[in-house]
Amino acid sequence: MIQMFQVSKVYSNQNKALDQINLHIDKGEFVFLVGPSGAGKTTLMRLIFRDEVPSSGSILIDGRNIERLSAGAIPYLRRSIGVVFQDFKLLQDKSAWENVAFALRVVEAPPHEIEIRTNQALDMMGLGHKKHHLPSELSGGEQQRVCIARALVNDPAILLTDEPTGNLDPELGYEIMKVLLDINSRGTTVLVATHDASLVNRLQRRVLHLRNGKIVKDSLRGTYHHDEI
Amino acid sequence: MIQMFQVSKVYSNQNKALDQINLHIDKGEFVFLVGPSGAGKTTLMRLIFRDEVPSSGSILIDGRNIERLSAGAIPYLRRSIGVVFQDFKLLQDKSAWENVAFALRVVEAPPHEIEIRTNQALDMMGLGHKKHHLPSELSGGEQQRVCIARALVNDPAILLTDEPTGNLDPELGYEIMKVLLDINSRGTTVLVATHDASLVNRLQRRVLHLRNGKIVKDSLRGTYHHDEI
Amino acid sequence: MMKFNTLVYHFRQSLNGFKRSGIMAMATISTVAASLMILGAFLLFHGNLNLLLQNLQGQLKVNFYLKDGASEREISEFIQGLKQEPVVRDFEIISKADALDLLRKDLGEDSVLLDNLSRNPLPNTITVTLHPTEEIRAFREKYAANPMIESSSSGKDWVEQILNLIHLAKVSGTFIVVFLGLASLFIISNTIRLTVFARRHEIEIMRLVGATNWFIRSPFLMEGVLQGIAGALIATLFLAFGYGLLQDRLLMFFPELKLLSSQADLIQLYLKLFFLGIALGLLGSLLSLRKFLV
Amino acid sequence: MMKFNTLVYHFRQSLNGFKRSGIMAMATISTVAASLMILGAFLLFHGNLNLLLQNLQGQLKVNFYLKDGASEREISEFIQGLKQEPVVRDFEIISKADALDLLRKDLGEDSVLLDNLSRNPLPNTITVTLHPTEEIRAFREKYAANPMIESSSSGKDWVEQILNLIHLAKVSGTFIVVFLGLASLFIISNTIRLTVFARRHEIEIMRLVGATNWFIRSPFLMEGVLQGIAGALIATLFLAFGYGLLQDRLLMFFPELKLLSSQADLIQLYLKLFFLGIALGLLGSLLSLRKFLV
Ligand SMILES: Nc1ncnc2c1ncn2[C@@H]1O[C@H](COP(=O)(O)OP(=O)(O)OP(=O)(O)O)[C@@H](O)[C@H]1O
Ligand SMILES: Nc1ncnc2c1ncn2[C@@H]1O[C@H](COP(=O)(O)OP(=O)(O)OP(=O)(O)O)[C@@H](O)[C@H]1O
Ligand SMILES: [Mg+2]
Ligand SMILES: [Mg+2]
Repeated sequence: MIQMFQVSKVYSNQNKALDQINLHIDKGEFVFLVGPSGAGKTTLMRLIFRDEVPSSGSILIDGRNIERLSAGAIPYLRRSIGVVFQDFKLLQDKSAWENVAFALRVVEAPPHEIEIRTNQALDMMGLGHKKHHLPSELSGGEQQRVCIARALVNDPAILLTDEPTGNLDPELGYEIMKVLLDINSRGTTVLVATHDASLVNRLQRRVLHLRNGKIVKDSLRGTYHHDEI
Repeated sequence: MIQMFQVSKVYSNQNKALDQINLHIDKGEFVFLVGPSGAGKTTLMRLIFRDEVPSSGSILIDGRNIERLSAGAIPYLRRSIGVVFQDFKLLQDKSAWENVAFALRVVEAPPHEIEIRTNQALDMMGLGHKKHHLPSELSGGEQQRVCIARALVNDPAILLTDEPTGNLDPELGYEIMKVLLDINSRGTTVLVATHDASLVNRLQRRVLHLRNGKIVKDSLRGTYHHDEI
Repeated sequence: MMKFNTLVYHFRQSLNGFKRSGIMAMATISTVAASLMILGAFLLFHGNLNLLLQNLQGQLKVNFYLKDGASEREISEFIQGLKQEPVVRDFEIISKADALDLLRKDLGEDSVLLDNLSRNPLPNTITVTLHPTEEIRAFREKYAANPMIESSSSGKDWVEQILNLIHLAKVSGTFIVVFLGLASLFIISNTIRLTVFARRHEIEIMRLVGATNWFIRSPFLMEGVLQGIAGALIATLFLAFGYGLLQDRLLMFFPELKLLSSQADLIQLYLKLFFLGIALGLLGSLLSLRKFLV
Repeated sequence: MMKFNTLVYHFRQSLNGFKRSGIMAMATISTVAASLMILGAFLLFHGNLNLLLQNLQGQLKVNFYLKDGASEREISEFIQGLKQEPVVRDFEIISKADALDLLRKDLGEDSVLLDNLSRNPLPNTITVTLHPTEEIRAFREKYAANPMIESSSSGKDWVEQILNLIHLAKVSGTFIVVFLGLASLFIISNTIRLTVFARRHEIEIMRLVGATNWFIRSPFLMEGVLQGIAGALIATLFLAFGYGLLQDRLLMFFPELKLLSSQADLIQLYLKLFFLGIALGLLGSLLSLRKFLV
């Protein structure tokens, strides 16, 4: 599903965010991405949905080399990938409902389907009663959940979630993680970048450990402790 | 230092975010603010630095009733309060260094002092080598630390930190918390809204537990478990 | 192709945009309106100048005074020549007697001096009315060379002078209209560029969520068109009202003035302005979106 | 008061602002420039009209033809009356003989008809030059009522007509200049409002960090002034260049045309435009900041 060969990413100011990454993630896998602040987790995700292109190396999604993608094809790649952004990236002048529905509008889904699936996704995130709020009228955790709802509403083949529980209390965080596991069990490949050690340790899934842009550990039923490595 | 009497906050759309809060925080205290997403933690902080005014009840900072503050006096109240915003609120077109220095510019500190203290604060957050980066060129955790540096650089009497470690790995989160404790030990009143149970449990400080806008528990050497109350 | 539902969505979004970011919409609309008003005011001014020119056109004449001995054949040959000239609009043959009557009328109160004439000193005259032209002098000299012509005079000099003046106004007027049109397009596209800039984060988010460029463009284009329409409407209303007022005032002072006032002409001008507004909105949006979408 | 260091900081910030958000700065500057150019072009046009008016002024005349039996006393009384009239600029007494010579010249090629006169039919004449006025008719009628006056004529009608025309252009010109000035202010303040709107989050953050309103305003005001200066400079350069070109072209076609070309006058106009640009930038910033700071 996702393959990376010798991928490096050097930002314009000579920051080496990723360094010779080799990675293979199968369809239907559930992968935690952990590592200290600035390790390159977000960068890795941005490469996958082609928000950035690698400085060297190549990335294959579903067997297709995505650096070679024409400008017109990029939106279609992105539609098959749901993303929960670390900084949410909600449209500030649209309601929670409209923000979630937006991912369906983009693929020009029929109106009744938009209606049904948007409500479903928001209910799943426990936000059914706040659907008409603007992002600025929601708490941090509520905004984060809107962002998660938007990422899943489209039933994407790949789900990239960057710190999806950073603003959620532990209980809610666990609930959300169960939703992600559920979606994963229906065949979606899920990547979760997180700092929440207790969640990682509790779920016992594959853990990719990044440090200074390198994969320093890749364990199938992994854990995350802050004194590791 | 901070006193609240029967404070309620109802947002325009009839959301009761805070409900009859009575609260007394002494000068030099270190207080954790915990509770589920949407409990009212951020709202409580916004009332303290007068980003919002209470719908009823009154708030005293240093004995002064802050609802009665004239528009011209508000900036001066805010300068005595350092705030780490849940959504960072960094100036996007200024470098990390300029963002931190900005809190000193506002109080018109002399240039050499701005120089020294800004560098100090950034070094303390482990960002000395990234000071010329724009926020968009920083990882989530790095941005969060810039925001913390900006809140402390001014040596405020009160420090409000809203989810200051949400984007930091556990190790770094603990480091930052130690910085906050250090600042607290020099007399600054510190409020920390957080979801990080392990940090709260590890530090054994006063914990205010909010739920549905009410204080449901206020323990002096408290802990935070997701199944509590 | 975009589905109909999507278009409806975009349309409702752009209407919502008006409500939500009222300041921005107001700013764009009123800038469009102001620009179009400037342009429209000048078009009216220009139109009135043209009218004036047309009215004065009929007065650009050259008189050829014939020798008393000119034969019928000579005269008809001369006239044949005139008919071939493209600048000639019309001509008239005036007999000695008619010419004296005309002169008497022409002199007005000075005509007392004609009362004591012992004989009619005036020649037979051919009066030629010309299309507006700068070659009046050359034309006159060419035909005055005919041996049967005693002398010639080129109408009243002042007509020529007024024509020159108005021609000057027309030349610089066209220059200014083109200039204003470009300036308006420029201002409008800048204004829309600023609104796009203000929403750059929104555009960025749309791109990240997988929206195609046309999907992102549509609401801006629709907003541009709607703002163009609104701006053009406001401009047209203000102009129509202001021009009406100015017209009344001017006619009060100069009752003989002929102003552009035919409903059809004005409506045509306002319609032009209206479609120009829409075009400007659309073009401005398109131009300013390029920057953010590649 | 703000400290000097803070002012330096703000100044450097606004310069940086130009570099960082180049599109926005460009948009504002070019909008200011375009608006000022429109205004300036019209001011030039207006100035030239005024010049034309002044040149034609000297030609507004009324002739009074005296009865042949008028006495010296009657004449000097009449002149006394004229001297009291504020509209009278100058007058001249022309004898019968002089009048005939003048008429001969006036008629130009038609003067052949004067050759057969048996006696001089023309009266002694008093020619009065007037300041530009609309009451020419009333003035003429008042003095023509004097019993010693045989008849009167009011100069050449075309002068009166040209004056009317130019007066009309002046009236509507003033109207348009005021209108353009307001439209420019409006467009500029809208443009700046949009740039402020685009930076509303920034302003919000400054407020939350404890910046006073004046601290927040300063960089915007400085930017406004800098943009005003830049816009005014561009407008002035383009105008000066464009006007020079136009002038050459026009003088080629109409060599006798008197155009506004004194260096002093032009420099004064350009300076006006320049300070107007600065004032517009400042005022526009101030106006548009109100919305976001309370
Ligand atoms: N646009 C950019 N330009 C320059 N450097 C960048 C840019 N984006 C990220 N970086 C740098 O690249 C490194 C990796 O960043 P990245 O955002 O991938 O980290 P991360 O693992 O997501 O961290 P966090 O847990 O704090 O979010 C960091 O050192 C960061 O400063
Ligand atoms: N501007 C607003 N308008 C309307 N409702 C609001 C507004 N801001 C917050 N709320 C609502 O008030 C409640 C409390 O919000 P608050 O941001 O204080 O929660 P919180 O405890 O900080 O939550 P989190 O941990 O998710 O950040 C929430 O239900 C939220 O939806
Ligand atoms: Mg990250
Ligand atoms: Mg919060």
